[in-house]
Amino acid sequence: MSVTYLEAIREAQARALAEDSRVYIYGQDVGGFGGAFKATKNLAKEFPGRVNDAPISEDAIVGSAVGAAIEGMRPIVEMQFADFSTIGFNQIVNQAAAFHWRTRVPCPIVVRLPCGGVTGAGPFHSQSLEAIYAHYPGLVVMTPATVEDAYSMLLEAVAIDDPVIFCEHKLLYYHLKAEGLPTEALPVGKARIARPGRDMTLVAYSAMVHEALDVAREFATEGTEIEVVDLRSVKPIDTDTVVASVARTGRLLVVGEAWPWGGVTAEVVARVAGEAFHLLDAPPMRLNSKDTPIPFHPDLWSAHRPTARSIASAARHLLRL
Amino acid sequence: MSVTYLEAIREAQARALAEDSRVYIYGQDVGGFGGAFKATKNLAKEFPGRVNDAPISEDAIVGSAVGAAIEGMRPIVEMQFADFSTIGFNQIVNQAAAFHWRTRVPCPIVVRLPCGGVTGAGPFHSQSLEAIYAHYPGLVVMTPATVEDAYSMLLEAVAIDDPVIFCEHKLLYYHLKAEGLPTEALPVGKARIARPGRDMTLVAYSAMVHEALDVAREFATEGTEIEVVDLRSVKPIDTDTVVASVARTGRLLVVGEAWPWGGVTAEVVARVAGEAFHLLDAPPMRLNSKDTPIPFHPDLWSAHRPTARSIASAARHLLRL
Amino acid sequence: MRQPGQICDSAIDASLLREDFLRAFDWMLLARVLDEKLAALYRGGKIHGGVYLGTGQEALSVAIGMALRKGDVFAPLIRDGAGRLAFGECVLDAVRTCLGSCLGPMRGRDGNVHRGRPTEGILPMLSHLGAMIPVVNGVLMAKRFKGERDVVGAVSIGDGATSTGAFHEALNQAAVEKLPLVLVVANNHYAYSTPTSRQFACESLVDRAVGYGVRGHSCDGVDLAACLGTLNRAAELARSGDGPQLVVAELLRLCGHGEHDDAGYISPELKDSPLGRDCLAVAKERILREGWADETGIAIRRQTQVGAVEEAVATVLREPGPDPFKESWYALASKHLSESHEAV
Amino acid sequence: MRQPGQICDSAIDASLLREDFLRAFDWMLLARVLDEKLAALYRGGKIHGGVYLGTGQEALSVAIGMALRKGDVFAPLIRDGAGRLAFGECVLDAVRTCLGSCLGPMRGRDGNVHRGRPTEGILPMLSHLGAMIPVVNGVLMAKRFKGERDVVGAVSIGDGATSTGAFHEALNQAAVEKLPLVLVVANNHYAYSTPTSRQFACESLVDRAVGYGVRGHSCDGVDLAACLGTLNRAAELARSGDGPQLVVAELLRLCGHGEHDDAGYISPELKDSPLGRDCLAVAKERILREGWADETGIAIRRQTQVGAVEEAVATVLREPGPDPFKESWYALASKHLSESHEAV
Ligand SMILES: Cc1ncc(C[n+]2csc(CCOP(=O)(O)OP(=O)(O)O)c2C)c(N)n1
Ligand SMILES: Cc1ncc(C[n+]2csc(CCOP(=O)(O)OP(=O)(O)O)c2C)c(N)n1
Ligand SMILES: [Mg+2]
Ligand SMILES: [Mg+2]
Repeated sequence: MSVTYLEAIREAQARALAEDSRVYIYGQDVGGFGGAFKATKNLAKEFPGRVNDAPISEDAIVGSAVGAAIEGMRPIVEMQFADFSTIGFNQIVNQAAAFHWRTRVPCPIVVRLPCGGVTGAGPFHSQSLEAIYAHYPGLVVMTPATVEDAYSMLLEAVAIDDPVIFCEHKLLYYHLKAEGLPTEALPVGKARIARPGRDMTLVAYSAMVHEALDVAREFATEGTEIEVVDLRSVKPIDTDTVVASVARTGRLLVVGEAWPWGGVTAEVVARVAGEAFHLLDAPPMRLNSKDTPIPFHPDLWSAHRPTARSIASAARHLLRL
Repeated sequence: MSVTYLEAIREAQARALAEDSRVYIYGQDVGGFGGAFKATKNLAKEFPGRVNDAPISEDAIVGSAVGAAIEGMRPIVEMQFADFSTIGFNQIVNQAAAFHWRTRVPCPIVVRLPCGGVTGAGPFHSQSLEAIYAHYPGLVVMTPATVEDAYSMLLEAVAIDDPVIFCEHKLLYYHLKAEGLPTEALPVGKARIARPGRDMTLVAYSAMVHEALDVAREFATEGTEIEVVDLRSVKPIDTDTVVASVARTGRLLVVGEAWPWGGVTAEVVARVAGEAFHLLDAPPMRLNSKDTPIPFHPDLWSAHRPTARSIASAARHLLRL
Repeated sequence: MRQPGQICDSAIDASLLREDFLRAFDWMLLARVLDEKLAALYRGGKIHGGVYLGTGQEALSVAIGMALRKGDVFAPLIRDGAGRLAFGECVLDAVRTCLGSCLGPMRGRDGNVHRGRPTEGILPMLSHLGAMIPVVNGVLMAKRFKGERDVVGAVSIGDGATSTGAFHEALNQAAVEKLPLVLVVANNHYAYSTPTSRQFACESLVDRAVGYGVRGHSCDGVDLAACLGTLNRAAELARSGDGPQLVVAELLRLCGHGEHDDAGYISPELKDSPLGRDCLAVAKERILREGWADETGIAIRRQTQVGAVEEAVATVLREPGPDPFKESWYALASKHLSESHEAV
Repeated sequence: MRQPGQICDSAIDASLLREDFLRAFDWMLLARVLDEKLAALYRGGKIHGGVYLGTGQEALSVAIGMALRKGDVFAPLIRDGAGRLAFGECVLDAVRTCLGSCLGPMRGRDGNVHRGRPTEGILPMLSHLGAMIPVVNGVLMAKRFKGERDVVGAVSIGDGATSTGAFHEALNQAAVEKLPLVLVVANNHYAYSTPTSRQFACESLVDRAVGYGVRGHSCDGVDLAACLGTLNRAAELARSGDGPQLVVAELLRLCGHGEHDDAGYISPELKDSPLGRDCLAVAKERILREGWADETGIAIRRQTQVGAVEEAVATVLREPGPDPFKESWYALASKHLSESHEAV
């Protein structure tokens, strides 16, 4: 039985609902309709009263999730698109993120963000906002790249006592498949060596992991071994695993789909430069999207985001090939 | 006649109002009351109908400023505290920031954010949000550290055709003084060597420039010359000036008052590591606030943010003193 | 004089002219034909992303566009094809934006319903629902600063968007500033799949008017004459200093949320109710009944619109998309302040 | 049964007991004495940051606290000293938070009015106005999930906060979910310096109730009996399944926005109007008139409260502030997921 990334997300939610009576799901169209992307398909029927349609009120959606969480529930909030989380922004970054630090009362909410570009989605249905959330103290930001991680990390997101921003990549929803659901997983906070290699470290997360793997496969045919590190979560970042990889390879390229100013690629490069400067044989490199809103037209869109092609070109530069 | 940082902001607004009929000011209590910090003192009287109290509706405040701007006005919006800009967030980052790119119609708004910690202000009256805004494409983010820059950069913020996030540091409002208002200024986008030195580059912005200068003065008495670079604007960052300084000194420490994940310090370090790796004689260093909300109690607060003392200790480490 | 919260009846203006009705009908036809063509292009794989139609909402939408004049400002939403056309948007703009032509007003940067020409008073919608209302407020504030009188700003939203904080802040702001805003709520009883019972608990959305101190109007969104009458009156009141007007029309969307959606969630009772009638059919009946045109005349009118749409589509299909290599990747108007962020 | 938007009169409950009134009066006295002490400490430089008082708003506030029971939840705002005490917050919590004692519930991390004990039903306010309403909704949703019945959640806000998107989204959400929410608006006619004419354009804020489909109540916020009657009724209605209740009380703040502010902007006409009366003095008059206590009795009551406050302050002034070196600088509950971010 093969499972898609989206199905894994649905299954994780089904399991969380089944195993933990504190869990409920709240978001626009998540009920009978099963969500804009069908991530909650049939769940309202299977778990009556626990998968509820919300009004178009992201601030109140997140605010009420905070209230329920501090009262002992484990809400999962679905944003229809990550881009609309700006409306729930204040409740996420000021209310949820600071609550435990202020009061010692944990605030275990999960905010699911359908992130990232797909063709024809345009500036307001394509955003990758992990950097915005990771900047604020008090949030865990997960960015699963695989079907297995989508499943196990979402379960872990529900289990931990902190607010979690769960960044799902829309491009992976339907096309990324695995043989089945995982039975074990790396803990959150640990990066994964998605492919080992000795010549260069290529750090990526979310959908970019697959572009990175494409590049690594391509380079392997030419005899160059790229090590691909999948960060899995961008807050915390598993700096140790990245540094250990750089210790092996001496070269670092960090790729992210988000905008270039600040963000994951800056944070990873700054950490490696600060903590492992002498392990670097070449200047560390970053590759991000362009510094404009995300364009609608497919041709613009594919030039805007990093792709296997632009990553390969950066890698060649780094390897002086 | 001496002028404070706050008076410079008031004077810049007075001049903008006087010289440009497109300018108006909108924000809570900015009218007769002159603003929570008195940055618009007497302006409502001097410019009747052009300095207007707004309801507690940051989303509508910014949204209407966008509308007025695209219709030819030059609105200056005052947020009562930077922290409350989260409520106007969507209009800033999605509406204002993307408008010109989408339509070719410029959106020249200025959003004034009273930023940064002061003693006893607590988690929601102390935030420094420059990194959040700088991450989004389409915004200019200014962080003046001096009375002169507060004045001239605010005038330039009003003049340029793009939305500007103008980060004013509340700690400087009343205490920082200059002899008078400047008659000339560096253009926005250029960093300033606040103090020359050959042994180390210390990059800072906003209030941290003054902590940095304190450290430089202290080190000078011991014969170590620290070059202090004041970024002035964090988007764009004047990488050239930073790199040129690093070329002279070989050592880099970047200081910011914002939270540690991502942000200005990561961006500067990542750029220097990427573009000027071989100029560095030691791993580049960063110093930020701690990764928690900003504490209320003065003793916690001064341990939370970088200070001359913690900067000095990082500088000593970098200089192996 | 002004009576906040007073609710006007959706009285059919007896003086409504045959000409107006027929003109409106033509725009509705054009919008319908254009929508059908866009749906076909979408099914044919020619359109990237989604396609959002206004089927069943043309009467209300066209009434907004026709109540406005040059110099007014209009922020349409996803179901406002008819209103856009009536206000002056050309078919080419619509087709170019949907197909991503680099010659369209959005140059392939933004798509489908996210199109506009701010300099001509049509604002391109932000996807975030409710977010255009304060922008229109701002345009009206600017026009007031500049001494432009007799202008109106219209914003179109759905029942779902009334739950946004943006709606509340902006309508309240307009009321405080006494702006000539006409805020039109198309209550089509669903926000995507969500019925109004999960969206609000008031009897009627027009009951919100009194709480803002603005005038409320309700009307039958299926009845073109009612829509024209109500919108004209609301726009005239706004224009003449009566402050913001909240118009709530009841109707049903006769298509999916987007063309990917079969709208299986819409209740059969609603579909079978008077709300479920097709406003275009209702308008046509009226025309026939009044003898303003006959079947043949209407068929000819329709053919004219089909011709216009086919021509536009044929033109645009030959137009190039944007060239990523020629694209200037700068978000700022101030090019000198843009950063390049090139990796290499 | 439930009549959305019906506005209840601020009828003085005839059965109101002397005991209730006197108990409320004692809390009001305590709140006033505490506020005065905090103001003195502020002037004496003992308090970092601001001090925000509830002078003139004690009658309304205490009525909220007294209408609630153990198991209910309360999100007070900046002028709710009296309501906090009546609901069960102890004087020490207030003093410790204002003085930054590490023994207080906020441990020096948050200050002044930003205090609470969520496990005991008092939520610490977020500074962002309106932001506590959806949180209380969530607590009520959780209690419903858990099968806890007969609970009420109360939120206190000012006239200014009614302009926030948060207010709208949350009140609407509560209405859709039929939550037992009592939303109390203290219309003190100013938001900081901003008069209501720049804040909203409706006749009365209670006119908003109908637009949400919730019951509205208005009352004279200067009259303790009216406040007790209205709040009791609202809480009982909410408790018994009538859904959200919007209470709007008219009053005036008799102090600055914070103690740094001389409130010079408050109009003399308002100060001289019935709204400008001191609710504490009005309550005292009533007590004397009814013969429930005499001047001496009241003076003794006041002295008791002075004693309690002085004792708390004396205690707290000897308590240590937080020690930055002992502080664990982690925002997360999951320590293992925290990052250290040390420079060196
Ligand atoms: C703030 C925000 N949240 C969510 C969405 C996703 N979304 C797009 S359209 C829609 C439904 C809109 O319903 P309504 O306002 O009734 O308009 P209709 O589609 O019925 O015309 C939703 C939830 C959005 N665009 N903006
Ligand atoms: C979203 C938001 N914007 C601005 C502020 C700054 N602010 C704090 S109190 C206040 C006035 C509040 O007025 P009101 O709601 O009437 O309460 P009152 O002080 O009169 O009791 C303002 C503007 C804030 N706290 N939150
Ligand atoms: Mg709808
Ligand atoms: Mg007030």
